[in-house]
Amino acid sequence: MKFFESLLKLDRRIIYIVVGLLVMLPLIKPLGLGVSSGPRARALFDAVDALPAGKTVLIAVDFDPSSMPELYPMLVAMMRHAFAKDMKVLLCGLWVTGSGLADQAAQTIPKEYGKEYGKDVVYLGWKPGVDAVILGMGENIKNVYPTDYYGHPLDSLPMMRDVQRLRDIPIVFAISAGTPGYQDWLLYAQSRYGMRVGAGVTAVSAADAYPFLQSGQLTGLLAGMKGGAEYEVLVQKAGYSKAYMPAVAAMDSQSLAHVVIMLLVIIGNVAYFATRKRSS
Amino acid sequence: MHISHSILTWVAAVLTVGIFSFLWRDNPFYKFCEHLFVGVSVGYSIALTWYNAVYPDLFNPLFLQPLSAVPLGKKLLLVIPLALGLCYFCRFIPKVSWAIRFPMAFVLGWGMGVAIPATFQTSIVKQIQGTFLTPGIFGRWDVFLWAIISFIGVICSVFYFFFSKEHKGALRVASETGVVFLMVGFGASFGYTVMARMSLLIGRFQFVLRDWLGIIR
Amino acid sequence: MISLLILLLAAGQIAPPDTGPAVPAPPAPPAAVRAFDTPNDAGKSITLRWSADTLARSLLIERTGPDSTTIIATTEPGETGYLDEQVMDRVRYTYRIAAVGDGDTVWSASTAEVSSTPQLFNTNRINILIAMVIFFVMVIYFIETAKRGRSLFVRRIAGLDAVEEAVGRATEMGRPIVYVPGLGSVADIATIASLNILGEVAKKTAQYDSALLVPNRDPIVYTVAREMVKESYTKAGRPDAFRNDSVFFVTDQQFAYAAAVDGLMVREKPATNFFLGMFWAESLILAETGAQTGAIQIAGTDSVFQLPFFITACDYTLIGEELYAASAYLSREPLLLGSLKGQDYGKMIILAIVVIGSALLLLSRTPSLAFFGRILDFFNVS
Amino acid sequence: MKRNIPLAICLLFGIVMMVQFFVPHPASVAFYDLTTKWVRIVGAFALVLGTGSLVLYHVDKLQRRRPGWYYSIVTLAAAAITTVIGLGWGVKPGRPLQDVIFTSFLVPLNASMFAILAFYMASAAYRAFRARTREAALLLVAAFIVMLGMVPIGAAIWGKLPDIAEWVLSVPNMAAKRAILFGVALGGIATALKVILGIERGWLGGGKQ
Repeated sequence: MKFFESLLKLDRRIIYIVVGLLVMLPLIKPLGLGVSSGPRARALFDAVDALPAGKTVLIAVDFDPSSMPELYPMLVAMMRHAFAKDMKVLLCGLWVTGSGLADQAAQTIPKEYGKEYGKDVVYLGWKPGVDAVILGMGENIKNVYPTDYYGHPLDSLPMMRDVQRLRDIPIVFAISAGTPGYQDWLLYAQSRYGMRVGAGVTAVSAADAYPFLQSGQLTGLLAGMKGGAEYEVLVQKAGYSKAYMPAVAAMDSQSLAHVVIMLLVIIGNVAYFATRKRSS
Repeated sequence: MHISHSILTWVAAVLTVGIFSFLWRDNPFYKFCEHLFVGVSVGYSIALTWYNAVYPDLFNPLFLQPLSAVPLGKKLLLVIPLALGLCYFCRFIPKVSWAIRFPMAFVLGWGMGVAIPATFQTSIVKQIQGTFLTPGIFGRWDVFLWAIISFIGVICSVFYFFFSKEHKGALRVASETGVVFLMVGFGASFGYTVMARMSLLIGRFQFVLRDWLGIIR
Repeated sequence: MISLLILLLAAGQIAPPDTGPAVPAPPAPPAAVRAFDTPNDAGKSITLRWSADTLARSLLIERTGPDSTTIIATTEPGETGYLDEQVMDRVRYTYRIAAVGDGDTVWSASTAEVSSTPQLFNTNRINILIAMVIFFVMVIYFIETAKRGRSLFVRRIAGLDAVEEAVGRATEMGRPIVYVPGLGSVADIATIASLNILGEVAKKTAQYDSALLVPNRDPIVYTVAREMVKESYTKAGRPDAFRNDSVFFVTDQQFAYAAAVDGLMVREKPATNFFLGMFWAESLILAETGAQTGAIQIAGTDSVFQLPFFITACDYTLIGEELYAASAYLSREPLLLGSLKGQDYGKMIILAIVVIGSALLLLSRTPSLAFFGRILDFFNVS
Repeated sequence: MKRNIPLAICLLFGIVMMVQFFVPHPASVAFYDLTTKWVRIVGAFALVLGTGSLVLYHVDKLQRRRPGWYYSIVTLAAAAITTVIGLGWGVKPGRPLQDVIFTSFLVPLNASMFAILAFYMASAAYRAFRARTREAALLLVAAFIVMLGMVPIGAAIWGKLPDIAEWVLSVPNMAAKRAILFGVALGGIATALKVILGIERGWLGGGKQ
């Protein structure tokens, strides 16, 4: 029984070290616990994969740095998928705090596929107003964005010649950490311009998105880091990318972290009940 | 392993390590970061409040704009929120500290007046609609079963919250089942919160390992 | 939540992708063209509806005003409606719609005259008005009956019976009670409920003469809490026992406040901790540290995300509405008991609607009773 | 005077805003927009009040040289510098307040504070989460199912686990949340009504007539 008592008095810092290591190690050397791609991630992947080369995919970066761990890998994976299929990527955003992230992606990912800014990828930037922005883009993108994030007039960008308004874009992948987000793209882009909408959301708000899946309005859904990892695996299995997959590595850490929490609860309860039985 | 050269990444990394040092022991490095955090967040909200609310809605129209742009009527209207806002400062003057009740009365009254219909709309009428059993449930056996279970779950859980009757007989059975649903519901949100917090921790480690130390690509 | 429903309704109107080449035959003019003032709006808007079974390349919409006739929009053939928001109120307009084929344009008959006006009552929200009236009448009725002295029963709430025992325990052990009124502002319902309970707990600490510590995060809640405790000590006949530094402001930064209260609990080793009110992510820091110091912990919040931590880490937890009922339970004050009774009847009505409504909706499967299906629409929100 | 006028203001705005909800007329919409701006302005002053009490607290700590007074310099300096940068160069993206202060100070500090909670959760899981009561045990079992179902390791243990976790989230969890929502909504509305009608006067701060 002495063992259980000492177990109860275990210093918190030992627990912190154990958790810290178990979460950090898989990031350095991924264990590859295998990420099985669920139906929702596959539905989005198939919808994008079926698009012919040359088509443009619109990605809405509607999140800020604080939800970056869960949502940024989705942005990267979708861009890699589009570029590998010689498709073009148009970036925009309804969150002012997301501009830095979209800019970072627009500068780094195209290089991996030898793609050129203005020809294969354009970042429009942020504009205030949610319905005004989406409805405006529906009529004519240039009304809302006369110039892109870097100040180039839209007419000077070759890619924008065959993308005048939302009807020219088959699908929008709205990555949202809250509102404004995918619900606005559904409310304005889909019901008025018939655009297909795929959504990427944080794990906490995934449950709210399920009704839109059942009703068929959402073409696919990536939920939290797991959703990002599923899409990364799909992109890699299709041979579109061999790069390091941050979400997949993170899923190993997430798995270990969950297991550690459960073991701690079990051990804690066993020690608690053992000492209580002895003392009562 | 190529460490980052950007000052800003170093600042972010040092602050991250500073906050995490609290896990080992409360120490001056943590206290510095915590007090810095308090100061920066206060300054940030002041700047945002000025540019998003005070300047565009009060200062500019009331003081800067000429009468041609903002008619006298509008300016007088703006004096009301200004006066109410200034009442907050009476809290520091003991004799008139009761004047703080005027802005509180306005904010509370307005807030409650807006909240009541909105709460009826989203938390009651819409939720009732969502709880109805509709003919659609007769589709598949599992859809039917889950619809019945959640229907019973809602009703029993509401019975748990009954206050004006002793929980005896049928009411006791209902509230006991209600507790089961409540606890499973809380367990689910507990599981979710664990996942959300762990993702943030993983995000911090990815920042430290990739952007700062460059150990992972 | 509202937009959730609009989106689900919008599901049915996804315009089918336009396929198939236009047939060269001249398109038939759009039929059943109707124009009416858009209901339940702030005016300046007229809605057009038509049934476009033509195979035209596009449709033209023409408006004839008192002084001008202009074509205001061209739309896709699949469209069957248009919202004209460039109109003035109380001005008479007529509309015509044309189907544009390969070579020719065929106009429909023009609509009757119509003018736009703002409405004074939004008929879509009649269901909310009914719900409000019913609930208000009930709450006020029960408050009045309570005022006339009829005693109202309140069921036992485990956490609150422990308050008496907890305060007694603190006195025997000669250790203080820490009461955290939550991190919310005075506009939050949970904070108002918590401040009322603080008043009751303060009366007991005055009677038992045990020490009470109330750290605050919101400057306004701090002033209200101080008044509450001072008033309770005078009501309990012990104005002298009230110590000025028992209720104090710490900081309004969430995690700095949590760290400060943790330090307080570890130093003072209180016999009982109360965590009642609005809590966010810091609830776990408080509950876990409190559990270490061996104090009895009574928690209560309406935040669904924080309740799991309180339930596992504390001895007693008031779940959501139990926190609101606590002040009525402790004070036995007729006004509070009355409104509690009103809430219970509100819940009964909701359950009745849900059960009866479901039964009727399920019956609506049989063709003869199909009209029951419209019950669902009555609960639409917009 | 000190109590009746505030109560009257509270009653007036409470009733008017409730009625406004049902009136789509442009005048009513204009009134709503006007008063929303007022609430934001008055709220801004409340922020100044909160900051005032914070600054007074730290200045007092500084003057009295109470233990840890030098940290108060850090808070006051950080607040002053950030306010100057914010007011001086504006809050739009691309300006120093967003690019430097927000991205390199606030985001890491905030994220780290939240990430610390993951460690607290681990230590709390060990030291405080006891299946003391039947309810707490039920809660922990449901938590295990959801936690395992949400990560690949769960699917590796048993193929059906993710579906069960999905079920727990969409059936019992949804039912419980909806029931709590009814109760909290009615409780909140009753309390709000009592504040508007002046029955609930706690916010007046008791005491003085």
